Amino acid sequence: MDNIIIIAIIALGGLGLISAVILYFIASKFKVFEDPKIDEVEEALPSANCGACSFPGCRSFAEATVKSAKENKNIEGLFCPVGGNDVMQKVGELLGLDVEVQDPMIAVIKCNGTFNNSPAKIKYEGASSCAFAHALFTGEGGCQYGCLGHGDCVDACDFDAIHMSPETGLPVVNDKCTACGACVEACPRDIIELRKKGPKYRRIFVSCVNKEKGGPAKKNCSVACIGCGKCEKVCNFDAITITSFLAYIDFKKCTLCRKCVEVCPTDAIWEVNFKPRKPKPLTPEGSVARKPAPVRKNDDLLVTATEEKPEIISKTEDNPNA
Amino acid sequence: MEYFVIIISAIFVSNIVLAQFLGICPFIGVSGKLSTAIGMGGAVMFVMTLATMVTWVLQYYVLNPFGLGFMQTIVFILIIAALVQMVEIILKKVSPALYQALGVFLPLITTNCAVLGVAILVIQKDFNLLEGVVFAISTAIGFTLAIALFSGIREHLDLMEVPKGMRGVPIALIVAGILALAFMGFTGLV
Amino acid sequence: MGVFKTFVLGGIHPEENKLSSNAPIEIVPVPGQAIIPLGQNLGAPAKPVVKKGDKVKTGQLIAEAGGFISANIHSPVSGTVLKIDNVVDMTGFRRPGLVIKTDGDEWDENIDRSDELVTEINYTSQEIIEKIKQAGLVGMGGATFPTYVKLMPPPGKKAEYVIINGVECEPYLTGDHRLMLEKGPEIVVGAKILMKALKVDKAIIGIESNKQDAINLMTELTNKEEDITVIPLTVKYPQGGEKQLIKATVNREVPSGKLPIEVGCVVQNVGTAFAVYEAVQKNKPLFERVVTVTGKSVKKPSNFLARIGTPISKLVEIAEGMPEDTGKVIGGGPMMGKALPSLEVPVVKGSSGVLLMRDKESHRKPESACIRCSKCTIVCPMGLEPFLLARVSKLGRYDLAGNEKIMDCIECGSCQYTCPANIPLLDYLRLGKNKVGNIMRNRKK
Amino acid sequence: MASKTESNFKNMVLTLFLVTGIAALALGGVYSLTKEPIAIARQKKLEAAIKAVLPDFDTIVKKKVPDPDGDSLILYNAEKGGSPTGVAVKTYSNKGFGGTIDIMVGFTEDGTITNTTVLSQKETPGLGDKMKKSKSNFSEQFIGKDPANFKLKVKKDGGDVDAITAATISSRAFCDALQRAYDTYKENQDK
Amino acid sequence: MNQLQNFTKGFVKENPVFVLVLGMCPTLGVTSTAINGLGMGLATTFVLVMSNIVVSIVRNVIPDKVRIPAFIVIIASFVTIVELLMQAYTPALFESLGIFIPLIVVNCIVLGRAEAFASKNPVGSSLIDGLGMGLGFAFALTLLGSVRELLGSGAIFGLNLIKGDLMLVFVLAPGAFIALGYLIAIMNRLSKTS
Amino acid sequence: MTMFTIAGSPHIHGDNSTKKIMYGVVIAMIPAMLVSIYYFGFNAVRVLLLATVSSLFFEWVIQKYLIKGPLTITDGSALVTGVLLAFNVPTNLPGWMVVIGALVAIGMAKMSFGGLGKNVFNPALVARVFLLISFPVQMTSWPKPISITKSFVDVITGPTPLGFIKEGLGTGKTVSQLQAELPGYFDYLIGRMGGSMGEVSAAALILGGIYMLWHKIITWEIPVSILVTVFTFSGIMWLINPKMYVDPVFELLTGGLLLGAFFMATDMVTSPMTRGGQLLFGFGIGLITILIRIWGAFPEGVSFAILLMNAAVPLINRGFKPRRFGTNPGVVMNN
Repeated sequence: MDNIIIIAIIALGGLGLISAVILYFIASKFKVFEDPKIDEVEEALPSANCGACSFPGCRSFAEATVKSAKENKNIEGLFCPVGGNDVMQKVGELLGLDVEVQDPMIAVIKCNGTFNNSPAKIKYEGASSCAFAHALFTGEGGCQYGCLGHGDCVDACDFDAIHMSPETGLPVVNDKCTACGACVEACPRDIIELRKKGPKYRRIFVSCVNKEKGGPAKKNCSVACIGCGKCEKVCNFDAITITSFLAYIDFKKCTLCRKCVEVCPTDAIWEVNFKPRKPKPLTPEGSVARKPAPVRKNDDLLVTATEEKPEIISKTEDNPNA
Repeated sequence: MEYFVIIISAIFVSNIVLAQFLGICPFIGVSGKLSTAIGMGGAVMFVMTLATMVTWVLQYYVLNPFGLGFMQTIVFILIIAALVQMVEIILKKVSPALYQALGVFLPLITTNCAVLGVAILVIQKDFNLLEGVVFAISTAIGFTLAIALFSGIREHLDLMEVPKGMRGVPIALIVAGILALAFMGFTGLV
Repeated sequence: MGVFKTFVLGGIHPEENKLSSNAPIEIVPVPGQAIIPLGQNLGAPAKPVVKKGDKVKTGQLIAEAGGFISANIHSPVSGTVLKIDNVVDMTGFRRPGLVIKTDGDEWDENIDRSDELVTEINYTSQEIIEKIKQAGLVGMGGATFPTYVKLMPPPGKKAEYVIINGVECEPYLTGDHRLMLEKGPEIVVGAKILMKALKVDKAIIGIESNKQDAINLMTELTNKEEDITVIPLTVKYPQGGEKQLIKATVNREVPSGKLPIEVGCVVQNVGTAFAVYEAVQKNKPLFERVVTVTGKSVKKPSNFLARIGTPISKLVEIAEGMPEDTGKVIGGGPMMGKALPSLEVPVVKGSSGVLLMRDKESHRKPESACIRCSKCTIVCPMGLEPFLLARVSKLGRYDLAGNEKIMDCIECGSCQYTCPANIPLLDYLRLGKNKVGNIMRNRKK
Repeated sequence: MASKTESNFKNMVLTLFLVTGIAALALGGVYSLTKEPIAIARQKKLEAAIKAVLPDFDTIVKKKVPDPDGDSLILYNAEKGGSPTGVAVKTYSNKGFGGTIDIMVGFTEDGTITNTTVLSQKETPGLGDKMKKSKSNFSEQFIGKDPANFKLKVKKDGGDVDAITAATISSRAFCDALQRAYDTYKENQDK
Repeated sequence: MNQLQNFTKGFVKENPVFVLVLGMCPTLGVTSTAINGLGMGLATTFVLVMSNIVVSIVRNVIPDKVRIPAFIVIIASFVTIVELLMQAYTPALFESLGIFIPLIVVNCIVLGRAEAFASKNPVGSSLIDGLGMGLGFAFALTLLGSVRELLGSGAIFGLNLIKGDLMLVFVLAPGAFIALGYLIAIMNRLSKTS
Repeated sequence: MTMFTIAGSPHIHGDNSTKKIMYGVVIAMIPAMLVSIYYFGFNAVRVLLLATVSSLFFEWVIQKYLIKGPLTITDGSALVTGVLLAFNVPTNLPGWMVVIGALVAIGMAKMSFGGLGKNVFNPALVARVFLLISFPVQMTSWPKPISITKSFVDVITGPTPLGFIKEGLGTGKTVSQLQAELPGYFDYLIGRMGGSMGEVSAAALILGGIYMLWHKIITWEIPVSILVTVFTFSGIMWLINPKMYVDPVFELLTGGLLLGAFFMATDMVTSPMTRGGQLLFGFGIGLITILIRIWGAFPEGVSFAILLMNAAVPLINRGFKPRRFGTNPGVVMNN
C-alpha cells in the first residue's frame, strides 16, 4: 500500500499517543477530588431544582446528603419532598443507609368561603396578589382569615397541582401535589396545611381558620368554625383541640371515625374520599339547610351534586384508587 | 490596514454568529444571563486564540509537509478537545476563581463549532500566524458582542410575557434574525 | 409664580381640589360610644390598663405603650369601658380595642381647658420629651410614628433643624391649612418647644404656595422670632414627604435606608406641633384631632375637630350626609389614603381626612401593556424605576427588586398616578417591598 | 453487560493509540482510493469551464503569467489540430460585494471575448449572483465584444456595460475581472 | 422500547432540530436551498449511523476517562471519509456545503447520540437510533431548506414554482433565523395539539 | 346599598393614556403626510392606506386568533406603525410588498414578542429593513416628486440625494460637482427630492417633532443627540476633505435622518429609559449612521443604526439608572 497510510498512522497515532500521555499526567497532577457519589445521588433526585428541601438546588442537596452520610452516618433531616420516600429510599441505598419512612402528605385548603358561603360586601380593584390584598383589607367577603382568591398558591406551585376554581373562587389541589410546601409558604393567611394523604386518600379536617368568636365569624361566612367545641367533646381520641375559637384536628391522632363531621353545626369539618353514607345520617345542615355543596374531586374538575343522587352528600371526593 | 480590515470584518461585517452561522448552540444556549454570556465570550476567546495558534503550527509544520491535508478535520478536533480538557483541568487546580467564571463553559466549547470553524477558516484564508491570531481574537470579540447584546435582550424578554408558542427558542431565533438584519447594515464597510 | 423652593427629582401636580379650605374647624359633639383600636401608631400596639366596667374620664390613660416604638392611648370620652375585645379598625380588620360608653364629658383634672396662649416654656428638654411621651403623641400627618422617639436622636447624631411640615401636598385635605390659620400662635409655640426638646436653634416652617393666607399669617407670627423661618414652596406632590421636604427646604438628601436625623433634621407636622403645644403647656393628651371631610359630591365639605373613636359615619352626617353616588371612601388623601370598607370605622390618631369619592371617579381604568414611556421613572421622587420594580415584584424576582432599591420607595403613588397604561404600579411595589422586607429581616436573624 | 475496561494509564494510552491508529489506517485507505476521483473531478470541472468559453479544441497548454497587480493569472492556450483556437484566462476580481470573484474568460486570437463563466463567487443571492449564466443574461452582453472598442465599465461610470439592477458593485467587479483578463492576455499574446 | 419507536422518535418527539434544538449551525448555515439541506442531512445521517455502530461495538473496551476523545476520533474519521467521498463524487454539493462538512464533527447530535445512546446500547438499537435521528435531522433540514428556497427564490429543489420578485432575505442569514424560529413555533404548536 | 370599592392608593389618576400618546404621534405625522400627498399624489394615499389598514388588520387577526388575548387595536399603536411603515417606503412600491411589510412589522417585530410594549425592535424599521434586503430593486427606486397638479403622468424614478452622491463618488466625481446636479437645501426643506414617502420634507418633520416635544410625547435627548452627533462627525469629515465628504447640513436634511430622529428612534418601547441612556443611544445612532453612510454599502444608514441601537437598549438600561435620591447629600453639615 501507499506509504501515505503509514505516514498517516504514524502522525495521527503519535498525536493520539502524545495527547493521551499529556492528558494523563496533567489529570493526575492537577487532580481535584470530588466524590462520585454526589453525581449518583444527583441523578437519583428529581432535578426539579425547586428548593423545597431548603437547598438551592438538587446538586447542593446531593452534596449535603453525601457529606452528612459520610460524617454522621445518616441523612436525618434531609428530605426531598418532591421525590418523596421512593427517591429517599434510592438515595439511602446509594449511600448505604436506611431512610425513615414518612407518611405521604398533601396540601389541604382550609377555607370554604365560596362566593355563596361568604358573599362579597366590598369590591376590590388592583393587583391580583393575595399578599398585597392581605395587607390592604380583609377580603371581599369580609373574613379577615379566609381565602382571598388571587391565587398566590397557584403561582407558587411548580407542579401544576393547584388551580383556582372559577365557581367557588377557592383553590383546588389535585393529585400532582408533592407536598413541597411552596403554597403553604405563599399563602399570606396560612390557610394551606400539609396533612397526611391518609389511607385511600381519606382525610378529615377543619376547613376553616377563622379565630373569631362565633358571632363575628358567622357574620362573614356561613360555614365558619365557631369554636363551639362539639367536635372536641365527641372525639374519643383527643385528636381535636380548640384554640381561640378554632378547632384543629391532629392528623396523627385522628382515626377517621367521622363522628366530628356529624356533630359540626356549621359543616366546617370536611371528610373527603369516604364512601357515601347511607341517607340516614344526613344531618339537616348538611343537605337540607343549603344547596348541596360542590363535590371536591381529586382532579380539578368540579362536579355539583344533583338532587337525583342523594347518596353523594356534601363534601365527598371520588376515590382515585377505586 | 490589513489587520484593521480583518478586525472590522470579523467583528461586524461577517459576524461569526449572525452572518456565518457558527457557534449558534452556545449563542442560543448560554445567553440567558449577561454575566454567563460574558463568561462564555471570555472562555471562547481564550480557547479560540490558543487553538488557532496550535492548529496553525500543526497545519504548516506537520500536515502540509507530509501531505496529510486530508486529515485536517480529525487532527484539529483532536487537538481542540485535548486542549480544552487540559485547560479545564489546569484551571480547576490553579485558579478556582477563574474556573468558576470561565471553566464551567469549557466543556461546551469542545463542541462549539466556532472554534473548529475559525481554525479551519484561518487555513482556508491563507492567513499567516499573526493574522490568524488577530482573526481569532476579533472573531471571538464579534461572538462576545453578539451574545452580550443577545443576552441583554433575553434578560429583558424574561420580564415580559412572550406568547406561549414563541417563548424560549423561537423568540430567541426571531431576535437573532432581526439582529442579523441590522448587522447587514455593516455590509460593505471593508 | 415666584421662584419658590422645591425638591429636585420627580414629582407631580395633581388637581388640588381643596374644597374645604374656607371651612373653619368645627367641633364635633362627643359620640355616644367611642371605639378605640389599640394599634393606632406605627410600631407595637398599646396595652390596655383598664378593665371592662371601669369608669374613665376624658383624657385618662386607658392603654400604655406596648414597646419602645409605641404610644399611650387616652380615653377620648368619659364613661364606662363597655368591652375589651376585637373591634373594627380603619382597614376593616377586627383587632384588639376598647369600646367606651359615653356618659357626659368629664375631663381629667390635670388638663388646662382654658384658651389662653401660654408662650413661656418652663420645662427642660427631658421633661418636654417625657410629657410628649405621656400624652401619647404620634405624627399627625398620617404616618403615626411616635413623636417622642423622633425627639431622641441616637447617640452621635445631632439635630440642626426642626422642620415644621405645613405642606399638605395631598389634594382635598385642608386640616393643616385650617389649623395654621386658626391656631397659628400655638403652632409657633409648639415649634419652639420642639426646638428646646431637641436643643436646636433653627426651625423652618415649610408651606406650599397654594396656601398664601397661611404663609402670610405664619410669616407675620414669626417676624419677631429670628430662629424660625417660613419657607414658601412650589406646589408639587409629594413635597410633604419627609425626605422631599428636607431636600426642598435645606437642600440635603437623606441617604438610602437612613432617617432624617442623618442629615440633622427632624420633621414634624403642624398638627403634631399643635398637639405638642397642648400636651406640654396644657397637659392635654392626644385624644382629638382635625379631620377633613370632603369630596366633590359632599354637600358641605368641612374641617372637624373630632374625638378619637368617633365613627366616621357621624362626621359624614354632620357634613350633610353621604352623597348617593359615593363609590369609595378614603381615610386620608387621595394619593396615600386607605380605602375604607365602610363608614363604621372610628377616627384614629392618624386620620387626617375622609374623602368620599363619586362612583365614576372611584374605579381604576383598565390596565394595558407597559409602553416603557419612562414617565413613572421621571416622576419618581426617589429616583427609582417603578415599571421595573413592579414587573419584577409581579414575577416574584425579589432579589432583583432588592438590588434595585425597592425599599427606598416612599409609596407616594406618583408613578401610578402618571402611568398612561393604568398599571397598578404601587400595588406591586408594595407587594415587593413587603416581601423584600421580610427576606431582609429573615436574613438578619 | 461485560465489564468495562479500567481507566488506568496503560489502558488509556493504549486505547487512544489504537483508536487513532485504526482511524488513520481507515482514512489513509479512503484517501488513497478517492485521490484519483477527486483529481479527476477537479480536472473535469476545469475542462468544463474552458469548454464553456472556447470553441472546440483538442489540446490545452497551461501557462502562468503575471497580471498588472503583481499577482498572476493562468492562461490556457487551446489548440485544435496544432492551430490555436483561442485562449481561456482564469481571472479574478477583489472588488466584489462579498469578496473575491473567479471568472473564466475565453478570447479569440484577436482579443474578442468568446464567452465567460463564473467559477466562484460570494455575491448576494438574487442580486449579484445574477452574473451567473443560470440566473440572468447579464453575461451574454459580453459575447463577441472586443474590449478594445467595448468599454468594460458600467454605463453609470461611462462604459458600455448594462449593470445588473441594484447590483452595480457586482457588475463593476465583473468588468474589473474581465479587464484584468484582457490586459494580461494582450500583454502575453506575443510571448 | 421497541425498535420502531426507536426509529421514529427522531422525526417528531425528539426531533434534533425542532425539539432538542441541536446542531443549529449547519441547520441555519446550509439550508438556503432544499437540496443543500437534504445533502447535509444525509451526510450527517451517514456519520451518525456509522459512528453509532462503531461506538456501540467498542463501548466496553474504551476506558471511561478517554471515552470522549476516542469517540471524537471515531466521529472525525467518518466525517473525513464523507468529506473525501463527496469531494470525489459530488463536487458541486461539496462546494456549496463548504466548511459545514468538516463541522459535522462538532455537531452536538452526533456526539450526543454516541454518548447518550450508542455507548449504552447494543449495535442493532444504536444503528436504528442513529438512522432515526439522522433522518429526522435530514427531514428538518430539507423542510427548512424548502421553506427558505420557496420564500426566497420561488423554487423547491431548484424547481421554479413562483415567478417574480421574492423575499431575498430568506436566502440570507436573517431569513434563516426567522424561518427556523417560526418553524419551531409551529412545531411546538402542532405537537401540543396532537 | 352601594358596594364600596377597595383599592390601594393612589385613588386618583392623571389624564395620561396610551391612546393619547399614540394619537399624538399620528397628529404629529400629518404635516409630513400632507407634503407627501402633495408631491406623490395618489400613490402616497395608496401606500398610506394599504400600510395602515393591513397593519390594523394583522394586529386584529393575530390578537384574536393566535394570541387570544384582549383586543387592543384601538390603542393607536398599530396605526402609528402603519403610518411609519408607509413613511419608510417609496410611494411606487407594489402594493403586495407594502402588505408584506405590514405583516413583518406587526406579526414578526411586534406580536411575536407579545404585542405592544414588549417588542425589542421598532416594528416599522424591522419591516423597512426586511423589505430593503428582500426587494432591493423596488426599495431603492424612488419616484421623483411632482406636485399634485401634474400627477397621474408617468412616474419618473431616480435615486435619493445621498444615493446619488454615493454612486457619483464611485465614479470619481467630487461632491461639489455632484451637488450641482442636485436640488438645493430649500428643496430638501419643503420636500422636493426623491426619497421614501415620509422622509422628503425636513420642514414638515421638524414641525411634527416640535409638536411632540411640546406635548411631551417625546423628550429632547434622543433627537438632539442624534442630530448633534451626525452634524459633528460629518462636519469633521467634511473639513478634512470637502471633495469626498458631503457637508453636515446636507447630511442632516437628507436620507430620512429627521424622520428617524424624531419619529423612529424616539419610540418609547424601544429606546432607553433615562436621560443618560437616551443621550448614549442617540450618540450611537448618529455614529453608526455616519459610519454606514460614508463607508458602508448602503447610502442611508439611519434604519440600521436605530435597529442596532435598539438591540443595545437592554444593556444601556442596565448601565444607566436614574439618579437615586440620597446619592447627593447636598450641603455639607456646618458644624
